[in-house]
Amino acid sequence: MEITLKNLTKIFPSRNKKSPDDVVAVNDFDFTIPDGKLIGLLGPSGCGKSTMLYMISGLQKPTSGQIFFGSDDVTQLSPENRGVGLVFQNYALYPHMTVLQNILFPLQNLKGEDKLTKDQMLDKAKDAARLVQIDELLDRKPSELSGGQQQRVAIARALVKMPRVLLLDEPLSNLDARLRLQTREEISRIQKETKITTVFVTHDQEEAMSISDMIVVMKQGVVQQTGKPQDVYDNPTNLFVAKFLGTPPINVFRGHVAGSMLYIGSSAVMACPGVKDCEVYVGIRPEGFILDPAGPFENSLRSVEVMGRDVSVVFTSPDSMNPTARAIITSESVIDEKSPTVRFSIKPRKLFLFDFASEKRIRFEVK
Amino acid sequence: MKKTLLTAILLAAAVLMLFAGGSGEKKATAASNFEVPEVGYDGSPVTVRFYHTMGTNLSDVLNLYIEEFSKIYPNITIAAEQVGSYDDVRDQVSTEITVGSQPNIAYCYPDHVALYNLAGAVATLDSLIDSQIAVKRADGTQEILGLTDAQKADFIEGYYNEGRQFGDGLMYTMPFSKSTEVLYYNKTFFDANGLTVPTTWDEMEEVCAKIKAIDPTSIPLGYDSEANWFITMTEQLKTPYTSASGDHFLFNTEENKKFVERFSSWYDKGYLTTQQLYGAYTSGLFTSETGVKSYMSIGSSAGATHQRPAALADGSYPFQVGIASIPQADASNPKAISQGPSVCIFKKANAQEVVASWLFVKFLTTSVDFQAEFSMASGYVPVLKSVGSNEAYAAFLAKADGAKYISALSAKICLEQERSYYTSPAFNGSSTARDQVGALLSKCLTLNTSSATFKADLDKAFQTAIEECEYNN
Amino acid sequence: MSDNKIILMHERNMAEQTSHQKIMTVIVKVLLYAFILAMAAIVLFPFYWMINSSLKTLEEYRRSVPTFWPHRLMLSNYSSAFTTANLGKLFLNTMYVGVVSTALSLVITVLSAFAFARLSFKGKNALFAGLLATMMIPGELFTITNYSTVTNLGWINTYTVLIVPFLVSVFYIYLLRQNFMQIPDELYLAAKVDGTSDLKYLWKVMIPLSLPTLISITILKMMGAWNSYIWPRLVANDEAHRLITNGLRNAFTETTGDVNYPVQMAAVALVSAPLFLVFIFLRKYIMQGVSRSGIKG
Amino acid sequence: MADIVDSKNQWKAWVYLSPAIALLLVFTVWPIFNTVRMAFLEGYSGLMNVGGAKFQFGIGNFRKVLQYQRFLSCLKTTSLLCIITVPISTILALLIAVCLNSIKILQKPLQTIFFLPYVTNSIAIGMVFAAMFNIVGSFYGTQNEIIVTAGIVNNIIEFLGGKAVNWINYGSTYLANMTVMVIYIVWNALPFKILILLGGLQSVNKQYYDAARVDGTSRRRIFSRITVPLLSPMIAYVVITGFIGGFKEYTSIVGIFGETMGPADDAKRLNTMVGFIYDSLSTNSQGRSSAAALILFGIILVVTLINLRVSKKRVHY
Repeated sequence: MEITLKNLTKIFPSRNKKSPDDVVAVNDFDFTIPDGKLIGLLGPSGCGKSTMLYMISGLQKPTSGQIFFGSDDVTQLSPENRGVGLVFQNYALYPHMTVLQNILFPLQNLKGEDKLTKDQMLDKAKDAARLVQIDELLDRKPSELSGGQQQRVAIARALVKMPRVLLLDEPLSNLDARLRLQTREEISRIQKETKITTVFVTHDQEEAMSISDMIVVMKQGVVQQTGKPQDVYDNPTNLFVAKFLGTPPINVFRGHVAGSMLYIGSSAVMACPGVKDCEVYVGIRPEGFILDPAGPFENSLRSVEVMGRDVSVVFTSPDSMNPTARAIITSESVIDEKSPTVRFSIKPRKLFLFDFASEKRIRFEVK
Repeated sequence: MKKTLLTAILLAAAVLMLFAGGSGEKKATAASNFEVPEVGYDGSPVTVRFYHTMGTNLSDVLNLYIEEFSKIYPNITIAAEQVGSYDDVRDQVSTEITVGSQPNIAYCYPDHVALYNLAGAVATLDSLIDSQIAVKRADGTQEILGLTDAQKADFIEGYYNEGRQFGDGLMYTMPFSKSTEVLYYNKTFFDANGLTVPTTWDEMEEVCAKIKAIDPTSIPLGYDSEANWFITMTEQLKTPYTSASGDHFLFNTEENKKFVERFSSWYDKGYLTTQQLYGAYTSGLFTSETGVKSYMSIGSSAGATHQRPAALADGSYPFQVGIASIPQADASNPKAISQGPSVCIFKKANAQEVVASWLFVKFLTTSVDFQAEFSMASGYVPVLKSVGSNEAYAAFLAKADGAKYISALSAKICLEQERSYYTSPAFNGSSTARDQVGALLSKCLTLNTSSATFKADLDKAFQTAIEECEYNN
Repeated sequence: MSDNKIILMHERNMAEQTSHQKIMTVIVKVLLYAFILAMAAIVLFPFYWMINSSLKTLEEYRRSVPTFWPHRLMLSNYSSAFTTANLGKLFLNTMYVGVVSTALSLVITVLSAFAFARLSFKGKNALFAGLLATMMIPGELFTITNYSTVTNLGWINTYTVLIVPFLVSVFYIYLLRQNFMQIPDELYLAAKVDGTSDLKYLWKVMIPLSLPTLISITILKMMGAWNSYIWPRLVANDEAHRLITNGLRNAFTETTGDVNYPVQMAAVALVSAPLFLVFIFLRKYIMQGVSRSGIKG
Repeated sequence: MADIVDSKNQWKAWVYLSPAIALLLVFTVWPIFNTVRMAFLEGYSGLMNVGGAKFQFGIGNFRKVLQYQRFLSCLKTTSLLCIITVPISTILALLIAVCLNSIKILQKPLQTIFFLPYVTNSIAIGMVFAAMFNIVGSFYGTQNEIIVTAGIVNNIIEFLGGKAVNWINYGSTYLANMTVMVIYIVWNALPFKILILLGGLQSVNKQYYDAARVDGTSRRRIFSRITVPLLSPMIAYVVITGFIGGFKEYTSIVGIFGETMGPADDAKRLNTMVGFIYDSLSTNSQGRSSAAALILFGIILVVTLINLRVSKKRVHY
């Protein structure tokens, strides 16, 4: 099921009587979710991504704009008629029902021609349980399950009625690190098996990038960029996206372009043909640094952190927007920890220029 | 919390069980009659507490005489206290007896005394009455502690003998002020319509029928006390009610059912109502100017002023009230209830308190002036014969009319029927019997006499009343 | 899950669904409001009727066709109610008993709750369980003996008898103790380190922090005084000490003749008014206090 | 955790507790002890005790009380009132609470209105109910029925085409009396129950409802499968307290019928257990009064235990 969102806007009326400004949760959102894909909605908390999800599910109605499921306009349709499955952040499993009863619950709601016999229901419920690998736990109550198990039950409950769209709200946020890794793979597997169009919301960029077919980065209700995870990472359209994606985060410096040459401080870091002279933000991914005693970019060395596979070089620069900057280099590189300075050369594809005022990407040709 | 709750319940239950085993019995202290100390009153300072139900105007009269008494015996302090109604006095005294803090003197009805006697708390007065010990007064004169023969003879005999009705022949109470039931009728209405005042119940039925014909929306008769009515009927008809000893409750008889049935049929015809059924004293109906009215009302002789309609602006009254003796079953054997409080004296560890109390009781009950003044203020009937010859009282009686001096009229009627008075036996449980027959009568009045189940309902009501009495005995 | 089972939910006629569901929503809303407003009207009706009746003349009140607004406002009913039932004295008595017993009760409750929440002593848990157990026993059980106890003490018809026997409420101790226990231990330990005395700590820290609970207790206790009936009737039913509820009931049952209902209703309104005023201003605390008992579990 | 501070001054705690303990000993512990004692002394009466009578240890009081018609009628009235009013008021309160919870406009003012009956004096408002149901100054007699004025309830009934009912005056039926009592008690019991249930509803995680909506659950099913089970602890609580309160019913009846506890022609008809206990007290039968009080306690205990047991099965988590 392809989902099309057209000029979707959601405005919450202000609750505070003293400041009558309404809150714009989602602003003029235009996007098409291709059929059968797993889409990650990504953004810092409060950016309107959950509102998006609720609008797709029908729990919230958009202030303006339209939602299409395939060619059907479902904007005014209530959730039960949309055929969506929704997994809540804290799963919302009914505490008084067993796992099986929880999974059966949506099926028991079906009416008229959709109505199933008891056996059919049981079969479907067991199928769903098997799919998420909890068929051993059917008689337990949610309070007797671990977080990961509860998560699976919630997914099974959402899947059991074969929704046209599966929506997941921060599905991994309540899990510990190890379970998170495991579960996200699980979600990916289930999605691939069922081929249900799936939208999930997260503020964890790593999570989104690792399993999504496509990610949507949002900020304050406005879409910043959409695309395949790697594309977005490699090619951010603005400083926000660049900063939001990637761990450790991108290093940002203040710089200027003079005569098609990029300067950070007094170091002429790189040539950037075609860019007019101006003040810029320079974003360099940690992996974009090459330890080079003859490199153009000189900084004060703060410390070296050995992390096994990689080595993290922490340095300071008067032009850095953060107190320290970080470069990740392979552990084979030799670095003199006692040296007061460290010099780098930069991988051109890992360096992005942003307009100082608009923070928009300034593209230039890389040789 | 649920667990705590459960624990708490179990604990509570356990505690109760534990205590259940630990009950004990109190040592008995035998009741004995009061013996006068050899010195009589020794002049020591004592405080005598007196519980009564007098309102402000009567208290004023009382206080006057308390003052006078304290001139004679300055060391005896009389602390009079108004304690609600008669029932309130009974409840408070009986509670106080259980902890030994009862007053010295209290207003009482015979059944109260029977109740107090369970604890043996009431002092017998015989030895005091007979005592010849001389007591010194503050002015140096002396008086005999007991009653002189003249004093004894001055009491209206029926009233005086009420003090001896407790089965053992001993004197427990002194009569204080008395009243009875009388028939109030709307004299203006009766005269205008040529009605005669009924003297028997048969005549009453006729009069009711006539009134009902004249004013169909009226309820000709209101009877204030259902209990009095029942008991008086048993006296008039000489049918059983209760006995002071043995099998107490005897009122479940066919004769009694017969008169109840008769009144019930009157009720069906709309002839009458009672206090309980009306929801207030029936004087309200009798004095009513608008709406439903009654033209006769049987109530306490002491409540005459309540039976008088509100005065008009010019001080006159909308109608004249007539007062007569209540109707009788047998005109040759007239019976009217004797009611109104007596006083009893409680036993105390300090015998001087009892003697002092007696002196005060004697002072009040034998004082012609007090009796006269009290009667005039209250509308009660004096308990002394000689009050009739008291000048002020005679003048009061002479003024008797159906309007301004209605109290005098009421008193006059009472004095005239002096021989009719009866009292019913008093024992512990006699008040229950009283309450029960009252409730019984009002319940039976509302039964529909033409209904098929009437007889059975009547039997059941009588049976229930008997059971109630026996439970509480 | 095999592929053939992956059938998407039944395709529906979306337009029809939309209008149908709109109508349903409206119908449900209407029914909902109809029900709740009807119930609210029923709940409010006695109050309305009380006020309405209290302003009528007796004659108007007795009309067989009732009037839903008095033709002539009889405000004088209120003044006659005030004098008939001697409400002034009753109000004063009740206020006096309410204020004194609330104040004393608060002191006792605070001290006890503090001991149970913050101090350690032998048998604390057993004692507390014992206290809770007494909550299960109906008060009528106590009355029988307490009646003779207070008589024994010579307290009949005094203010003491209305105040002292019910000063301790196990429930309030329980409530406050729970509240005290929520205050972090660190605060107490810090105070101990600073050499603050228990009482000072209680006064400066715990009481301010549990103020809402204390206010709730105060109001409930005052309401208790206002509504008490059985015990005062039993032990202090004389003119001088009679409390409002008894006075009200007595004033209109002992009269001779017809009950003047409008005046009676005026008296009832006057008696109810203070509670309403308190409720309007302190609604939050009252509802909190009452519902607190529901969160016990 | 409260025991962190190792208090060497145990006496301090006892000082703080002393007023409470002293008062509880005198006015709570001793009465319990004494009540049990009196209940098991046959025919115990305070006055007779002072008079030196001896009382046998035994269960005579209980036997006498339990064989007594009036007591059985009190028991019947009390139980009936409980059994009828508790379910009605609980269900009504549940419906109102659910409705209140699902509306936005007027929610706060309506909540306040529904709480109003709680802050009333039950005697005072009982008098209002009496006036509403009254037939003022009616004088019955089979051939002579005069109704001066009917109360508003009868006016409404007549307006709707019904026949006026004698609700509380003499001549009224037990059924009519009970109807008035049930209406009044339910009216009186609603606010507390609504408050508790609404509080429970508001603390239920909204996501359960969102989840149910996404699944297309009908309102009725949401109510029966989600709301009621999630509210079950609160429901159990209001039912238990409702029963305990119901068995102690007394002042509401005084409010409407006065201390005659029934219509004039059948006083005490509506007497309750508590009323019985006080009546026995005023006839100085403390033994029977105590026995009745213990029976009442026993009933409340049993009913509460049954309730707890049932709710253990039915109350979820």
